[in-house]
Amino acid sequence: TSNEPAAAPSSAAPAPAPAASGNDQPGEKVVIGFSAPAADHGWIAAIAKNAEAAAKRYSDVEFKPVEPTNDINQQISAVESLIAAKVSALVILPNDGQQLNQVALQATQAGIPVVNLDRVFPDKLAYRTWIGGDNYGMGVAAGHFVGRKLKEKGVSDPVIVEIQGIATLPLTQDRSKGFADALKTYGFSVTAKQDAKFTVETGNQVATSLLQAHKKIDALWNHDDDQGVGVLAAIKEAGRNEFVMVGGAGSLNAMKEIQSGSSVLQATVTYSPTMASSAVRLARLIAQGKGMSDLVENQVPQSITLASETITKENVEKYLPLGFES
Amino acid sequence: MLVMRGIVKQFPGVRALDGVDLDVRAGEVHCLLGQNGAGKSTLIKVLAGVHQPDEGTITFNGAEARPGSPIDAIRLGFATIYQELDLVDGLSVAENIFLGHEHARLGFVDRAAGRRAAREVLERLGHPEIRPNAEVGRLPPAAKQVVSMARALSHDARLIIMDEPSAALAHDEVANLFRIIRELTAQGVAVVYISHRLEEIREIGDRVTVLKDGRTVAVGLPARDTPTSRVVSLMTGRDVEYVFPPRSSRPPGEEVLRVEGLSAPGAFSGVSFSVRAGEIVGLAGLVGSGRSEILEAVYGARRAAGRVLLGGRPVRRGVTHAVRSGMGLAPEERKAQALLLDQSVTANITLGSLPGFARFGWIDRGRERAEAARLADLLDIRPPDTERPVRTLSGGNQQKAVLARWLVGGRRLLLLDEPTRGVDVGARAELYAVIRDLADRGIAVLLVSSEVPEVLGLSDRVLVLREGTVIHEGDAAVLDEHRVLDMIMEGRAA
Amino acid sequence: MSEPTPPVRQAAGARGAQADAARTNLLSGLRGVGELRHLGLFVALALLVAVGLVTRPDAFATASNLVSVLSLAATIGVITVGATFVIIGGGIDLSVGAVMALASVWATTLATQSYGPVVMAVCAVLVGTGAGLVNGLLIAYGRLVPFIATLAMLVAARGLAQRMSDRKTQLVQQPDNGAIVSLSTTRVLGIPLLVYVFALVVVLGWVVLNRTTFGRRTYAVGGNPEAARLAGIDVRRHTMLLYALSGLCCGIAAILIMARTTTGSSTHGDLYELDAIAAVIIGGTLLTGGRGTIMGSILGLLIFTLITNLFILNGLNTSDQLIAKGLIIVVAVLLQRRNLKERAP
Amino acid sequence: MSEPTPPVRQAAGARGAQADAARTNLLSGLRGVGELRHLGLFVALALLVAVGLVTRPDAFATASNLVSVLSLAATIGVITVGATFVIIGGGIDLSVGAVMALASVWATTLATQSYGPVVMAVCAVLVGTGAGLVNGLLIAYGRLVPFIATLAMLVAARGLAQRMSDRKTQLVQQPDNGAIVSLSTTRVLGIPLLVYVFALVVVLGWVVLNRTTFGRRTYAVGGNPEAARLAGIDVRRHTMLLYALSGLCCGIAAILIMARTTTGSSTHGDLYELDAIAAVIIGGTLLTGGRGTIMGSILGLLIFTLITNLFILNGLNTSDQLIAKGLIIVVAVLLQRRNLKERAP
Ligand SMILES: Nc1ncnc2c1ncn2[C@@H]1O[C@H](COP(=O)(O)OP(=O)(O)OP(=O)(O)O)[C@@H](O)[C@H]1O
Ligand SMILES: Nc1ncnc2c1ncn2[C@@H]1O[C@H](COP(=O)(O)OP(=O)(O)OP(=O)(O)O)[C@@H](O)[C@H]1O
Ligand SMILES: [Mg+2]
Ligand SMILES: [Mg+2]
Repeated sequence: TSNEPAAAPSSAAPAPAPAASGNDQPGEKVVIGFSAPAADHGWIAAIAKNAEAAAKRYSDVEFKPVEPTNDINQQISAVESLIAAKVSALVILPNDGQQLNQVALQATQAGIPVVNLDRVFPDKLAYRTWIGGDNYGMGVAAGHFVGRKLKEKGVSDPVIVEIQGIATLPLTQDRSKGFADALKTYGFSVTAKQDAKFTVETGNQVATSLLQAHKKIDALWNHDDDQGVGVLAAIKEAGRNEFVMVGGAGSLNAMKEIQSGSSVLQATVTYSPTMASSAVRLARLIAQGKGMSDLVENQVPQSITLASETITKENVEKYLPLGFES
Repeated sequence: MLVMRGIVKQFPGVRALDGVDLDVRAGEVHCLLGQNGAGKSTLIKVLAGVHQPDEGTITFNGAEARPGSPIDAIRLGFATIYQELDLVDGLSVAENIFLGHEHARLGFVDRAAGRRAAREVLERLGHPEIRPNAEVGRLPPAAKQVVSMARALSHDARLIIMDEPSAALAHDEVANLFRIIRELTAQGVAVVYISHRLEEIREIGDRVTVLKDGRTVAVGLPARDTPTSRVVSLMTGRDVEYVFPPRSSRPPGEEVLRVEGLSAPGAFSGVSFSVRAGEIVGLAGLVGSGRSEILEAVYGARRAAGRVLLGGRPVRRGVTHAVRSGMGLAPEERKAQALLLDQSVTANITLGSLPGFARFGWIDRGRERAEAARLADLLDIRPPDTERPVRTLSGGNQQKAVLARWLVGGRRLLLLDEPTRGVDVGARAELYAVIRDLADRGIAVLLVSSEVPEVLGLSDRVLVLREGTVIHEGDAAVLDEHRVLDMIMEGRAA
Repeated sequence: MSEPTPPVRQAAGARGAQADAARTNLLSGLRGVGELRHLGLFVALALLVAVGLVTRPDAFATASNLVSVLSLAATIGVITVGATFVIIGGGIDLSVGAVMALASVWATTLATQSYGPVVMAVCAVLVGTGAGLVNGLLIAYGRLVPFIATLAMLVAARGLAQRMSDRKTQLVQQPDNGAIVSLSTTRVLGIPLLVYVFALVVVLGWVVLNRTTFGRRTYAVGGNPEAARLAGIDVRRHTMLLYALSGLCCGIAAILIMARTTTGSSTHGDLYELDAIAAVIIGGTLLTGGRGTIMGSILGLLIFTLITNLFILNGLNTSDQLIAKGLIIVVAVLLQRRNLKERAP
Repeated sequence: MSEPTPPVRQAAGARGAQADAARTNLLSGLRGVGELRHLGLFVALALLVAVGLVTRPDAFATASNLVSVLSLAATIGVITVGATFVIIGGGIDLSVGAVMALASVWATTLATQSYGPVVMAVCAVLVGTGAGLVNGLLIAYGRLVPFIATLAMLVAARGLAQRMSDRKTQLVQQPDNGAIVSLSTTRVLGIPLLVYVFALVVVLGWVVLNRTTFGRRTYAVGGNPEAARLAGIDVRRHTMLLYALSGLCCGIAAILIMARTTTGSSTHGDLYELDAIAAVIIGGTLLTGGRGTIMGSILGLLIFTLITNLFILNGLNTSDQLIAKGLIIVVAVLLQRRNLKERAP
């Protein structure tokens, strides 16, 4: 949240150690085009900011973002305009990988390397490198945390509730699948799930009714810490604290709740927007024909999946600097 | 009391008022006469603050008055009954009467007081049967007119302007209206009265001002002593014989319409009659006696029991079938029921017979325009520009456009509901001739009019209705106005 | 002829018979139609309640569930009251959700929050009313079509809210400004304060609409603006005030949403405009203006809220919810229609 | 009286003079007003173009940028044509985006795709028309308020689309069904085929609205349904056909969106209803029906599309874009208003 009195450090990743092989040294000038959905959500906003901040670090990068939009048709146009502008590399976080596939393919065919961020294009010909979070892994991490907690308490036949993000996104479906699969290893299953829409208000609305539907809950996984603010408000309003709640993504706010130790929110599983910084760096390297200096290979790998980590009271200190403001 | 000098009002493309003078004295009924489109309504709208004049001065009781809005006019003490009904359908009678000057304390409406006051005004107007709580949208046109009058009376006005208040009223109601007007003038209130019915002018008017083409052609003529022919020639600029066209000498042709046992609960019952080709049949009756509803039932626009046969064959229910089988209805409320105000005169005229101008759905616009222009010319629609939106025509010319719709060829039966409402004398004579001419060409006509002389003069045969039943049927030539009035008022069959 | 002629009265009397019969059902004229309409809505509500009782006997009819339905309805309910005025007045306000979002963001900036909860609430109300006033000015004096003017406001208010908040969710700082949040957490007689606020707005709205000149004139302005003007009503000023009133309601709603979510955010109130308008119309108000009731709108809204509540209680997924919601809307309105007199074809 | 009487004719001639003078200004009646209106839109478009030329002289006026503006406008443009008919006919269709989504999903199910591109296209069109027909039946014969009926369809169609697609995005299978995609990728004279489809729909829409009995009746039904009914028009049937026509346009738009995105998805066309209605209204069509032009709607839409394009070219951020967009809408409409004669206050 933006109005924390002790203004949090920029949500951009902290300056990492310089790359070993001098990859940070200025090289050939490159223009990096960037297209993402509209920033009406803390996580997406952090993506856009991180990308821009990463680009600013390099004197040899000209950053060219286009209008973020939630309309596929417009995002296609936006990417088309970047292709027409003949940028050196493209970083695309598509609204929907399937739907942007065609235009990404066009870019690749026009000789512009595409770094696919987060939501994947189905066609491997459409992009040079994919970097993103592990949605399935996120569900798995949340599932394990819940499973372990409930086993510790010795609950049998627990009521487990899941509040999803936007139901029509493949990432939502991956998260839910990972969650269910992990729970299965403990012999548990999800009792009820509902989708909110990634906003505080919808999170609040869905949680309000779900709490009515289930008078006693053992565990609740909320896919997204942005909507989590609303979910937590609903929980407090209903005066409920009998269950364990797990968040998703890793916002600063969620981390602070975890840190306080008095909240039902005991953990969150990361899906870090720092991936955008990495994506811009990769695009630069690819455009300049460099590789990743810690790897043996001379070229940037074809895909990079970030691990989803579980933040709890124990390790939250370490993650606080990475938390994004929702 | 009121003096208007050199009033000019320009509309896009039309100089509606071109230097009009008007003098109204306290306590008189000042009549405003003129053909359709002469500028009468425009003049009174200038007075009511609806339009701002481009030139000219208005003085009221010696002081310069320039109503910039209806509120100003009301504050000056002008109350207006507009030609086109100006009521809010969703509100009750009482709320309509006191709209804008509600009985209220600190913004809170005192509804009981409003109802009481409304009942008083309505009683004064002779209509205690109109409930103050009734929703205005559900009232018949005549009752709406009464509510409009009640609203004007509810203001403590020093000048009351009435734009064709009698057009929607029947004979007895008009008498009622006159009684009120006399009461008002006795109290020193001045009344500006517009009507196309010259006999009314003679009865109620004190002085007459005549407008023609936006100019005053006569000021302050004595209403009772000026011969009708002079008034008419002032209005029209020519001599019009205010007579009905001669009835056809030929015997009527075969039966076109046959109605058997037509009944609709609460409106009319057991109505049977027939109309032959070349015959004009008139329906006479009081307002609310069910005449309009009979026309609508025949036309298939209203549910009713009984049979309707056209040319010996039953008509399938529904207006579409009625029109396809050759009927046409000119309804009584032209704005609400007949006109597309934003569309051109041409589009309005051809609306009922579009397929006749089209091939495979494609409209032949040349033919359409030519036909519309022919009819506009025939009925003397002014201005004669048929591409102009109907909204910009005066009331009477709008009425002519409605009639013109069914004069496009191919009709076998015309149902005319108050066809001359708001039409000036000159045009009226022409309309009569047109209607008679249509009949002579073999079309059957069923006519409703609240003006008994019109029904008698134009029809071949008359049906007299009372409370939804036919109480008399007979040759129009042998009836006279008094007998018909007796029948419809007292229920005495001749 | 100072006495009305007997035939006229008689004729009216005869035809009056059926009307009188009808009147025993109806209270009077317009309001009668209103109640008849509401009957259909009550039937629809009753059906939904019955479904709730059958499918989730344990969870549905509990006091806490009903309270939570009312809490959910409160925010948009307040907005619906304003929307009812605007729509009866012949307009439409698409900007309600965005204006509420803007008000919530403005009221939760650090600067505003530093003055405490009262200033925050006043700020929300002023921002809402101000935005409404701008709508009203554009529509009444700039003669913009309401649809376009308020659509422009929707877009611009969301943009401004995003700018102000830097696209972040702004937390209400507790405990300093906890008074705002306590609207949602403090209960009197087991009912959160914000439900009382909602009830108060509804009652005030009803009184203004039905018992004041402002309300009567709203019907006139919507039903026949030309007639209203001729009757000496300042139609433009009135129109402007209607939009300001709608904005005021958005401001109040912003306070409630801050209380419920403990945040101000540019994403609040997404698509409220459609929900509010739908509730108003299901409640029997005509989009063409001149007719309608507050009661109907609120019943319409409760139907919507109850549908969602039932779905979640029964664990239906969103897709099925959407399909069912579409069908239920149609059935509810058809039910309502059955209760109205058939017009001639 | 087969010949008009001489005095009448004479009089008509004399009075004709002033009218003729008027006619020289206006081309002809309503259409004259229409063109006058469009002048305002053209001015607004010209201003936007000027802004484009000044801010991005390199990128704006290129053929490829103009083509991409048109491609972007094509999908919603086709829908706007249908929406223009519905709105002139006195109705409103909120379901356009959802129906397009449903049609795109239905046409891209594996079962449909197995029959090849022609069947896919036919399927999209049939689904669209079918949904429109349901709207039309509910509104014309079920007497539901258009706003509610089509809102219900919006909700239900999205739900159904989600169900059919299992909430996944369905790819158009290439090369088998590449013919669909080639609408977007194949260019004739440098212009993608789908722009031609768009142009064809606009021209057909214009012809139907202005040159056929169907179009004429649409104005009548929207302008005064009672008058239309009494003039023998089957108002209900016509109303039903209007919604079917709108559905048909959604079906065609579904083909275009499949071509552009190579997918069918339940998320396609989100909020198209607002954009389409806004374009229609900016184009001078009244929401109350009875007035309006296809040209106006298309110009309105192009203004919207151009605004977005300019923003993309100039790299404005979303929040500023939204604020600017709100202001531009207001200014565009005010410009248009300036060109209209002032009506009496
Ligand atoms: N709003 C307007 N815009 C353009 N022209 C108008 C408008 N109102 C009236 N006119 C024109 O002004 C002239 C005078 O019309 P007005 O309504 O005053 O006639 P009138 O004398 O009342 O006729 P009638 O007896 O038919 O009611 C007509 O030519 C009419 O077409
Ligand atoms: N829409 C309506 N709602 C309620 N009652 C109506 C309605 N229309 C007509 N009536 C009733 O039916 C009666 C018959 O009306 P109708 O219009 O047929 O009378 P009419 O003889 O044609 O009189 P007018 O000269 O006013 O046309 C009216 O007095 C009225 O009470
Ligand atoms: Mg007049
Ligand atoms: Mg009648």
